[in-house]
Parts: sequence; C-alpha cells; structure tokens
Amino acid sequence: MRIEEQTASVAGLPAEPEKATLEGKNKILGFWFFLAAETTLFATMIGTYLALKGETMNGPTPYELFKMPMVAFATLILLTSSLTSVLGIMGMHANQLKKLLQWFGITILLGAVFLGLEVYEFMEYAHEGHTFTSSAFGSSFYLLLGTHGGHVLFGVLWILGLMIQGRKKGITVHTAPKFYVASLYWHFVDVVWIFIFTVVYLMGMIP
Amino acid sequence: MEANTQPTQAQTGKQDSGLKYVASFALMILLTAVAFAAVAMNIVPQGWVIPLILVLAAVQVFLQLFTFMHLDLKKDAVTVSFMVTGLFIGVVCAVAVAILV
Amino acid sequence: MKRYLPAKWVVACLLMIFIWVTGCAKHNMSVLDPQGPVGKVQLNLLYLSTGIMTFVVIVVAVIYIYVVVRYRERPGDEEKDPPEQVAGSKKLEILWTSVPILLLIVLAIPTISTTFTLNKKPDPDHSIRINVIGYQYWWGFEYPDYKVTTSNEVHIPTGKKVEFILKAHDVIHSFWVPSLGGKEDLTPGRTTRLVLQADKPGIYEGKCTELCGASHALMRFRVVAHQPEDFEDWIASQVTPDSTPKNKQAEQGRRLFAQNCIGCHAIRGAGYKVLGRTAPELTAFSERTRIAGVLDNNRANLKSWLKNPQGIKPGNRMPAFDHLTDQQVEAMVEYLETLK
Amino acid sequence: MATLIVIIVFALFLGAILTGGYNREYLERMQKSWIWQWITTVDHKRIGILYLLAGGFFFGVAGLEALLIRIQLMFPDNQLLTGDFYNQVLTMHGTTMIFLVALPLLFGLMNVIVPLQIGARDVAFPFLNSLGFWLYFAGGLLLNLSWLFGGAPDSGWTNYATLALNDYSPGPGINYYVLGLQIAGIGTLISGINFLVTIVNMRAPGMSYLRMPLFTWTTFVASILILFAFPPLTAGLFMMMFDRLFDTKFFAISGGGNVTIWQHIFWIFGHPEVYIIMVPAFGIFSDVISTFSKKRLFGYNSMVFATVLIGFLGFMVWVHHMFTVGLGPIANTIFAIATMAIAVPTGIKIFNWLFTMWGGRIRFTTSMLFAAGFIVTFVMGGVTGVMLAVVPANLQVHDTYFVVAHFHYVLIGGTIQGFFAGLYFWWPKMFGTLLNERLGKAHFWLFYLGHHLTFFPQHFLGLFGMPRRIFTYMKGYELEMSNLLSSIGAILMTAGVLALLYNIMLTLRKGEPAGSDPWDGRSLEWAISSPPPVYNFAQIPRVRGLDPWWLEKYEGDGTLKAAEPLGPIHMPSPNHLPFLMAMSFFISGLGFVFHSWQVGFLGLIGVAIILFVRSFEEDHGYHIQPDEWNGVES
Ligand code: HEA
Ligand code: HEA
Ligand code: HEC
Ligand code: CUA
Ligand SMILES: [Cu+2]
Repeated sequence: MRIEEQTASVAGLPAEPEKATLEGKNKILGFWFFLAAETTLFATMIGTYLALKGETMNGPTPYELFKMPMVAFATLILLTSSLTSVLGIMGMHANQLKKLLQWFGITILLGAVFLGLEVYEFMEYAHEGHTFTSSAFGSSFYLLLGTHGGHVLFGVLWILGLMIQGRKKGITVHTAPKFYVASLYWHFVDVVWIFIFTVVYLMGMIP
Repeated sequence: MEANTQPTQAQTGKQDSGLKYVASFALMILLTAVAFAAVAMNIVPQGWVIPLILVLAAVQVFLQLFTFMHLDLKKDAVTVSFMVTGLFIGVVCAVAVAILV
Repeated sequence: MKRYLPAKWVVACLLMIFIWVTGCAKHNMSVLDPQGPVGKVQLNLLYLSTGIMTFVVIVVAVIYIYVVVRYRERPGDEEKDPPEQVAGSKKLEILWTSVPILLLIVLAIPTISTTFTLNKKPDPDHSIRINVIGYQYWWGFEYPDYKVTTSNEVHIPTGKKVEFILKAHDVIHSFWVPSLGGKEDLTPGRTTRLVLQADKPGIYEGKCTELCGASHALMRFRVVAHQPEDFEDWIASQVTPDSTPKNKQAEQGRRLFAQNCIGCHAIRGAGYKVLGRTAPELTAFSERTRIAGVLDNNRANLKSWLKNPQGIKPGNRMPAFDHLTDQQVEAMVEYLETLK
Repeated sequence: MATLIVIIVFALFLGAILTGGYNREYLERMQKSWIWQWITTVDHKRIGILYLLAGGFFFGVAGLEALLIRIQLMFPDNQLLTGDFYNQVLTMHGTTMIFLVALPLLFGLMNVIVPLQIGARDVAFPFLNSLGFWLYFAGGLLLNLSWLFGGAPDSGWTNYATLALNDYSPGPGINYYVLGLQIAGIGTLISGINFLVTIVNMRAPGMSYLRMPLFTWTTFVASILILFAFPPLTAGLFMMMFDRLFDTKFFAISGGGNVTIWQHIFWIFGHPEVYIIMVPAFGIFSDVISTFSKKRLFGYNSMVFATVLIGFLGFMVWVHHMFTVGLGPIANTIFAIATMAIAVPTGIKIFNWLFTMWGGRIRFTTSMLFAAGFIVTFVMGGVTGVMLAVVPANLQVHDTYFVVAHFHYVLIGGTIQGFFAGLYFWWPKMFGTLLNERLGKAHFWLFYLGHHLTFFPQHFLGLFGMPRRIFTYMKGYELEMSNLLSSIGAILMTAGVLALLYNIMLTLRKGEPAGSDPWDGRSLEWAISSPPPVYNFAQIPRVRGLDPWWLEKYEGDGTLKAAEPLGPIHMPSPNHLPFLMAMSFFISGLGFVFHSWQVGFLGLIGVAIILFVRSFEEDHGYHIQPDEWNGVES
C-alpha cells in the first residue's frame, strides 16, 4: 500500500487520509455506487408504499395514526446526528482521534435514541391495530420504515465496531477510509429519512 | 496496485470548516420546519403543498450530498452522475408503481 | 479449402421451414384468420410490422452476404498488409440512424391510434356486456342484462360489439380468443375490459394465456357466435331452462346431484334450494360441446370425468366421486345429459 | 432439513477419514489441497474460471430441462410430464438459464478478461470478487436443491402473485425461488460494483474511457444496469418472502394487497436484466469481429454511445411486458414508443459491425462464425421484439410461442452465441491451448442450425394460437408439425453442446499450445503470456491509443511500454471468509425455506460474525519479488 504523494499533510497524515491510497479510493467509490444502488431499493419501497397506503382494511388511516410531534423530534435528532458525524470526519481530517471518537460516539447515541423513539412509535401503532400483517398499508409502511430502521441499527453497530478499531489502531490510511465510508452511510440514511418524513409522514397528514 | 489513472489532486487548500456544516445543518432544519408548517398550517394553497414539500426534500438531499458528503461536481463527476442517475431511475420507478396499479 | 456460406444456407433452410409450416388453420384458433373487426385490425398491424421488419432483415442480410463473401480471407492474403484501419463515417452513421427512426415513426403512428380506438368504450345501445370470471381452471360467464349465467362456453350475437368485463376469482388468468382478437388479463382485485366482435356465426376457440397453475394448459373455453335472432332464442332458453328429469333414472340422478354436487354446482330450474357458486354452472349442460373445456361432451366422457376429474385435469378443484357406484354415476350422467 | 445436516456432517467426517483422520495436521493438509486453494482464491482469473465451471454446470441442468420440455411437447396430448411437474421444469429452466447460466458465464469471461484489457493486476476488490462468486453459487445451489427437498418452484420465472402465494403454491418451492435468488442477487450486485470500481479506478495510465475495448465498455454498462436493477428485485423478493413466510399483505388481495405491484417490480428489474445479459455479449462480438476482420471497430464512439443509450432506455420500457394488464392506452403507448426507440441504437451497433467487416480480411474461425451467425439471428430476434412493442399486435401474440421465439432468438442468438464466441476467442488466453477448430465448427453448425430449426417454427405456433407455458396441446390445430420440428431442433442443439464438451475434454488432455497472441489480437490481454501470470503485468503498461496492442505491433516496436519501473508486486492473500459467508447465507436461506427460524437466524448471525471478523482483519497481502518471475513477457 503505497502512500501517494501529497501536497498538504497534517501531523504526518495526508490531508485526506481516506483517499490517500488506491485501496481507500476504491472503497469510497465502491461505497458511493452501493449508495446509488440503495436509492432504487428505497425508491421501490416508497413507490409500493404510495400505491398501498390507501388499503387500510378499516384500520386507522395515516391521518388518524401518525404521531407528528414525536416524528418531528425524531427527525431533528437524525438531522443532528448527520452534523455530528461530519464533525467527526472533520476531526479525522485534523488527525484528532479523540475528536473523531467523541463525535462518532454522539452520533450513534443519537442514532440509538432515534431507534428507541421509532420502536416506541411502532408499539403505539400496533396498539391501534396497525401492524405488519394487518393490511397492505401496514405491510408497506413497516417494510419501508423497518428497512430504514434496520439501516440505522446497522449503522450504529458498524460505527461502534469502527470506534473500537479506531481506539486500537488510530487514524491511519487504512482506517480512515472506513470512518469516511461509515459517515457517508450515515448521511445517506439521513437522506432517506428526509424522504420518508416527507412522503410518508407529511403527505400522510394531508387528508 | 499502483495502476491508477487519477493521481491525487493537489489539495486545493479547501479545508473543512465547521461553520459550513453548522450553517447547512441550520438550513436543513429550517427547510424541514417550513415543510412541516406548510402541511400543518394553512399557508400554502391546497394543490401546492405536496410539490412544495417534495422540492424542499430535494433541496435537502443536495445539501447533504454536496456539503456533508463532500461531493464535488468536478472531482467526483463519476459519483455525481451515478447518484443522479440512481435518483432519476428511482423517481421514475416509484412514480410508476404508485400510479400505474 | 472448404467453403462455408452461412447466410445462403440459412436463408434456404428458413424458406423451406416457412413453406412447410404455413398454411391456414381451419379450426378458428389462428391469429392469421380473424373472424371479427378487432382481430382484423390487429392482424393488419402485424402485417405492417412484418413488412417493415422483413425490409430491415433483408437490408441487413444483403449487406451481410456481400461482406461475408467479398471480404473473406483468401489463400495468400496472410502475406499482405492488414486492411486499412477505418475509423468510421459520419454520413453512413447518420443514414442508419435516421432511416430506422423513419421506419419506426411509420410503425408508431398506427400503433398509437389503434391502441386508443381499441380502448374506446362501446355504445351501450349497440353492444352487450358479459361478465367473465376466471377460476382455476374454468370460466364463469354472466349476462348482467339478462340475468343468465353459464360457464366454459359463452354465446354472443354476431355483428355486435361485446364488452367482456373481466375479473379473477383466485389467480391471474388471461382471456384470449385468437380468431376474434387480442387478449386481456383477469387480475384479482381489478376489473378489466375487452371489446370483441364476431362477424360470422361459428365456434371460436378460446384459452387462458396466463400461467395459473397445474392445469393452465387445459383452461380452455369456446365462444359460440349466433345470428342475432338465434342469440335471442338462446337467451330465452337459458332464462327458462328445461331442467326437469325426463325419466326415473334421471330423477335418481337429480337426487344424487342434490346430495353430492349442489354445494359447488348450480342447475337452475331444477327446484334446488341452494345453488353452488364455486364450480361451473351446469344448466342446459347437454347443449355444451365440451366437458370442462377439454373432453367432447358425450356420456362416456362425462362418466370418466366424474370418476376421475384429477386424471383429466390435474390439480382442478373437483374431487373424484369413486365412492359412487357405476349405476349411480350413470343416473347422474343421464340427468346431466338431458338438461336443455 | 435434518437430512441435509446429516449429509454435511457425514461429508466432513468422510473428508477427515479419507485424508488420514482428524488431527492437528488435518487443517493444514486441507489448506494445501487444491480444493482449498480454489475455495479461497482471490485471483480474478481463477474466480472467472469458477464462474465458467458453475455456469457451465447449470447450463447442463437447464439444458436438460429444456430437453424435457421439448420431449413433452414433441407430440400432442403427450403424457410424460403433466400439470405441476411440467410447470416446475419450465420455471426452473427459465430461472436457471437467466440467473444461473447467462449472467455467470458472462461474468466468468469478464472476470478473466476485463482486468487484462485495462492493464490492471486485479480487480478493485479481490475479496468481494470471491464473495460475489460464492454467494451466486450458494444461491444457485439453494434454488436447485428444491428438486430434492420439497419440489421446485412452479410459477414461471416471472413468479407472478397470487399464484406464487401460499394459497396457491403451498409447498416450499417458491420459498426456494425467493431465497435462492435473493442470495444470488446480492452476489451479483457485489460483483457489479466491483467491476464498476475496477473500470473507473484501475485503468492503466493512458487508458482513457474512450480507449477502452468494447468488452470493457459493455461490462461497465452492464454493471450499471446491475447496480440499478437488482435492488428493486431485492425489494420485491423481500415482499414476496414476507407474504409467504410472515403473512404480510403486499400481494394478498384479502388484506388490500395488489398483485400488479409485483409485476411492476419484477419487470423494472426484469427488462434491464435481459439487457444485462445481452450487452456484454455485444462487447464480445465487437472485439471478435474487429480482430478477425483485422480492422479497427467501425464507429467506435457511436458504438459506445449506443451501448450507453441502450442501457439507459432499458429502464424506461418495462411496461411492454404488461400490455395486457390493462394499464390504459396512455401508459401502453408511452412505453411502446420507448421500446421501439431501442431499435435505433441497436441498429447503429448492427451496421457498425457490418461495416467493420466491410473492407476487412475476415478469417472464419469458430469464434468468428459465432459472431457472424449472431448478426442475422439477433436481427431476426430484435425485429420480432419491435413487433411485440406494437401494442394491438402484442395483445394477440403476448404469452404465446411467438414471444418464446422472440426471446430465444435474442437470448441464444445473442447471449449464448456471444458466450461461445468469447469462449473460443479467449480460451487460449485462459488455458494456453487452442480449442480444436474442426470440432468447434461442428459445434457451431449443429447449434446454429438446430437453433433456427427449434425456434423459427415457434413464431408460427404463436400465430396459430398456442399459448406458452402449456404442458399439452390438442391434435388438429396445425400445431403438430411445428412442435415436432422444434423438438428435433433441440436435439441438434444438444449435439452441438456435446461437441463443445468433447472439444473441451480433448483440449484439456492434449491441446495445441496457443502462444501469447494466437489471433493477432488488438487489446492488452494479448500482450502477456497465456495463461497470464498471477500478477498479469510485470509492469503496468502505458497505453498510447485505441487498440493499444495492435498499435504497438503495427506502428511501434511490438512491445508494450511500461508505466512503472520493475519492482516487487503486491498481491492480496487468499481468504476463506467469502466461502464461509456464502455458506452461512445458504444455511440461513435453507432455514427460512422450511420455516425454521432458529436455523435461519443462526445463519444470519454467522454472516454478522464473519462481517465483524473481516472488518478487523488486516490483509497485508504478500509481495512477489522481481527475481521470482519466470521471465519478462514479450
Ligand atoms: C437478451 C435478451 C433480450 C433482448 C436483447 C431483447 C430485446 C428486445 N425485446 Fe425482448 N424479451 C426478452 C429478452 C430480450 N429482449 C425476454 C426474455 C422476454 C420474455 C420475458 C418473459 O415474458 O418471460 C422478452 C419479451 C419482450 C416483450 C414482451 C412480449 C410479451 O410478453 O408480450 C417485448 C415487447 O415489446 C420485447 C421487446 C423487445 C425489443 C423491442 C427489443 C430490442 O432491444 C431489440 C432491438 C434490436 C433490433 C430491432 C434489431 C437490430 C436493429 C436494426 C437492424 C435497425 C433497424 C430496425 C428497425 C427499424 C426495426 N421483448
Ligand atoms: C439464456 C436463456 C435460455 C436459453 C439458453 C434457453 C435454451 C433453450 N430453451 Fe428456453 N427459456 C428461457 C431461457 C432460455 N432458454 C426462459 C427465460 C424461458 C421462460 C420460462 C418461463 O416461461 O417462465 C424459456 C422457456 C422455454 C420454452 C417454453 C416453455 C413453455 O412456455 O411452456 C421452451 C420450449 O420449447 C424452451 C426451450 C429451450 C430449448 C430447446 C433450449 C436449448 O437451446 C437448450 C440447449 C442446451 C442443451 C440441450 C444442453 C445440453 C446438455 C447436455 C449436453 C448435458 C450436459 C450435462 C451436464 C454438464 C450436467 N425454453
Ligand atoms: C368441491 C366442489 C365440487 C363438487 C362437490 C363437484 N364438483 Fe363438479 N366441478 C367442480 C369444479 C371446480 C369444476 C371445474 C373443473 C375445472 O374445469 O377446472 C367442476 C366441473 C364439473 C363438470 C364440467 C363442467 C363444465 O362446464 O364443462 C361437470 C359436468 C361436473 N363438475 C359435474 C359434477 C357432478 C356430477 C358432481 C357430483 C357428483 C360434481 N361435479 C361435484 C367442483 C365440484
Ligand atoms: Cu387460467 Cu391459465
Ligand atoms: Cu423487455
């Protein structure tokens, strides 16, 4: 793994350590492609949800169901976590492991709170007779939201694993791409949420 | 694996600035709030609410891509074109599935 | 050196096959022999597109044969310099981009206009409506204007548009009568429409064209087209069917039918209190030309159907009645084959 | 289920006993065995060969299924395979051919050739490359296991709901379909991303986008299609799986579900999929035709442009499979026009090939025969496709043998012949020996004529009113003769495939040595020895133009210019995790097929553990020193 020439460097580390090796560049590009692929995955699920959201089988409709204040709060949390994760990357670029770990730690903490809120929300819905199997609306709702939630969960575990690695190995041209890619992932999950918030929740509020 | 046609670009000196992130974060919160308000309150004409909130969401996506995710139109042309293609195909498919059933 | 002339060989072979297999089908099941306006319009489009496509294939084949013959490597060529490395030609490329576009426009215009005309709803005063319900693996037909139901054989008047309103009971089926016109799917949870018309009286074969299970291949039906007067007669005979047993054996059959079959099947006008709806209606059964769409309607076949429906139509929803004695089965056959 | 576990454990024991008992050296001995080396390989050339082996095996299986179909349909009212069993054979034939044969065979060639063509030492992610293969193989295995345990899927390769739901397909068959394809699909997506990154980032200096050989270009475009088409399939398969296993209501009418959604999702994936398996073959033909015509590809830039356009339009046409669903004339005509539009870029390609041969010096090797045969066959198949896009005509011929004829013309005339052309073309590069030309020509003629005999009459079957997917037809409707001809043709095709198998066996035993450049090739792969060394290029080449190797031979001094000094070459180390991960997926899939959640989750936990382990693993690889080389190439 040859470290390529660099013009600027911070404390012995290239300025953008995640792109310093071909391996790192490959990883980041490949991950972008993966995110592009995920776009059509979520698009399919959103389309399915839009097609099926009217099929409530006499269960509660989106308008009756959704708990907007809570969802708005969850949105705020997730947006904030996007900011904290990018601040972590800033720390990485400055070669400050502690800052990186701190911000990443806050990020997954926020992620966990988001998940907690979501689980609580789903339990409420289930009480009102809106479950994965109650109707086509329920199925498509939980598939979309569940897939997103699953992504958040995976992200939390993944970043946790990376933090352990970061502890052990520090910021190197080998670990930097991993941090970077994880933060890309986190932003992407956020982007998806923006759409879910708009298409599922906000549009669900329009009777 | 040194075969590599894209030698690292000289760093343009464009350093990360926390301020930029915080600003775009604030903007995103604002946009979300506007969307929320558009739906909750009667401030936008009926037929315009959905287009408006979709546009607001789209703006946020681009904010994320180009600030938080550090995309650069020139340096990452390949990446940008893939993301745009993915979004385009995704929108076509989602709209078709939603209306053609 | 052995000569290979792929193109000539292929063309010769294809021509031979073509001559061999063409020839008009006489059984009213061919797209190439339409019996109504819809089928004719569609066939004309097929011909138009075949014409354009034949032109395309011939152009390609001519260039191809020329190139393959003219530019093959001949003995002694190895020593020569390699041929000129041509990069391309703007003019040619414009030519073979624009000509196909023109051809496609010629094809697209009638495609669009025909698609829209075929989708027009017919004038209710000059057409009749028939509900079609697809079941694994049989067809139910209802005439909402006449309160008549039948199955597996649908009767229509000639010279009149018929609007088929298509629904599926269980899985997706597709309604196709090749000699009358194109098909349309029967999708659970949706209602679709298909407008067809027959010009001449006759029997037209129909079939299910969407894979629907084990006996998809056997989900056949028939369209019987009558002169309008004959059609009125047929409707009248359906409104007041003759379902009384003609003799003692048939009377026994009627009773056995009540014990064994009425839960699923219906015979109108026979005095049954319940009428089954999950199996083909059997009113006026003796007038049918086929049993279950696959066997000729005669007593021997009906008997074997009752004994072993699964052997004839694998996976269908009618159980075998092998606990009945031969005599009992015959009684039912007698009854069914006298229903008019 | 239990049977399977017993078999696996038994096989392990047997392995231990046969190799000298289980002791401390057992693992070590295993690691030295060739099986282990192939399982853990991350060399793109070896993985390519694995793809060819697996794809070839499945081609045999699916081909035998095709033969069964043709035998059943040889005569009217035949009673050999009836009802549900026929549907299983038909479904597995289509599914296997599309997912486990066409794409993997092409992947095999891509894997071996694309890195060589762009002057790279390996693909971007050797580990993922191996993972992609093993996932594909695990998925394929799972799918085909259905024949042994519980019955194969029987709802057609399109697997339409509601027929595919529990109410109408109660056995485990469709579960195999859903899970098998899900696993294989993940593998395919991974491989697609891998090719994309390889092509974007690993090109040798000077190899700009517009100097890439066409096979590389088409690999690139096909990978883009994979990238955007497989995720919708993943989503759709999830829905189908949840409906079948967990009683959700996506497609269940009783719960408000909608069956048309499955059709949309399937075809949003399905149409790009047929181009995914067509486009790489276009690339093969481009390389083969220009090589054997001794001419540079005519209109290179427009070829590239046309390929990209085909790929893009491929996403905008899926409704042409659904004209009879009743989506309304507006939707139908829009998609019809988009479909017809694809004829234009495809035509550009056809004429560019013809004009590449024009003025050239055409050598009819077997490879070139397949390429030349392709042109006529594919145009015939393509134009019937355009006929199918004419909505009113489609209503008549949809779901009849006319469609079967159309897609076998393009699939066999295009994809399969493309693969054969590529196989004869690159076999010497892969194995260092030449396939026998006489047998090759026998293979071509039997297969080619057999193909036309099989599928040309099917156009007429469709027009005479024969629906597809039927296990029997009646006497007296003019269908007998064409069906008989069609079945005879299938026998000819079988003979052709057997000629190929014999040829391969013969060549493996004593093939004529090929040398590094047997065809007077044009692209970089012909500049290195056959088979290439593990590291491909001792020095990464510097590319000076289109057709770089031809350029060096005819305008330079016949040697590649190096872009770097000689030095130690870094190689990735072999890894067994991909195989383990695929096996975990396989076990998980099997568990879900049989509603055994414990086994299912156990497998998934295995996957998670392996992911974790991999994340912490640091692969430093190893270096090959300059003095270890067996000579510098040409
Ligand atoms: C390799 C795979 C492959 C390829 C390349 C194609 C190529 C095309 N296909 Fe095909 N198709 C399938 C595989 C493929 N198809 C399969 C598997 C199915 C069935 C799935 C199932 O139901 O199971 C199917 C079904 C199918 C249907 C649905 C039929 C139905 O079920 O009712 C349609 C309808 O429009 C269609 C159209 C086309 C068109 C327009 C092209 C075009 O891309 C063809 C373009 C090529 C040419 C036109 C020839 C060259 C051009 C010229 C020489 C220029 C001049 C030409 C003109 C002016 C016309 N295909
Ligand atoms: C790449 C794709 C591909 C290929 C190559 C083929 C190849 C063949 N296909 Fe296939 N076919 C499909 C894809 C393909 N098919 C699809 C997608 C369907 C639709 C399924 C559906 O409706 O759901 C279909 C459906 C289909 C039908 C319609 C069935 C029906 O609707 O009822 C028929 C009927 O004739 C048929 C025939 C054949 C024949 C005779 C071949 C021949 O070309 C096969 C030639 C090959 C061989 C004969 C192999 C020889 C084997 C050996 C020599 C043994 C070696 C053994 C080992 C190595 C183990 N196919
Ligand atoms: C469980 C329900 C069931 C019962 C009970 C049943 N049938 Fe059927 N029957 C069916 C179904 C379903 C079909 C349609 C089969 C098909 O074509 O797929 C059918 C078809 C038939 C047909 C052919 C109909 C046609 O339109 O051509 C006849 C005749 C028939 N049944 C007679 C009988 C008689 C007589 C009995 C009693 C002894 C009987 N059935 C009992 C379900 C039943
Ligand atoms: Cu009903 Cu096929
Ligand atoms: Cu298609």
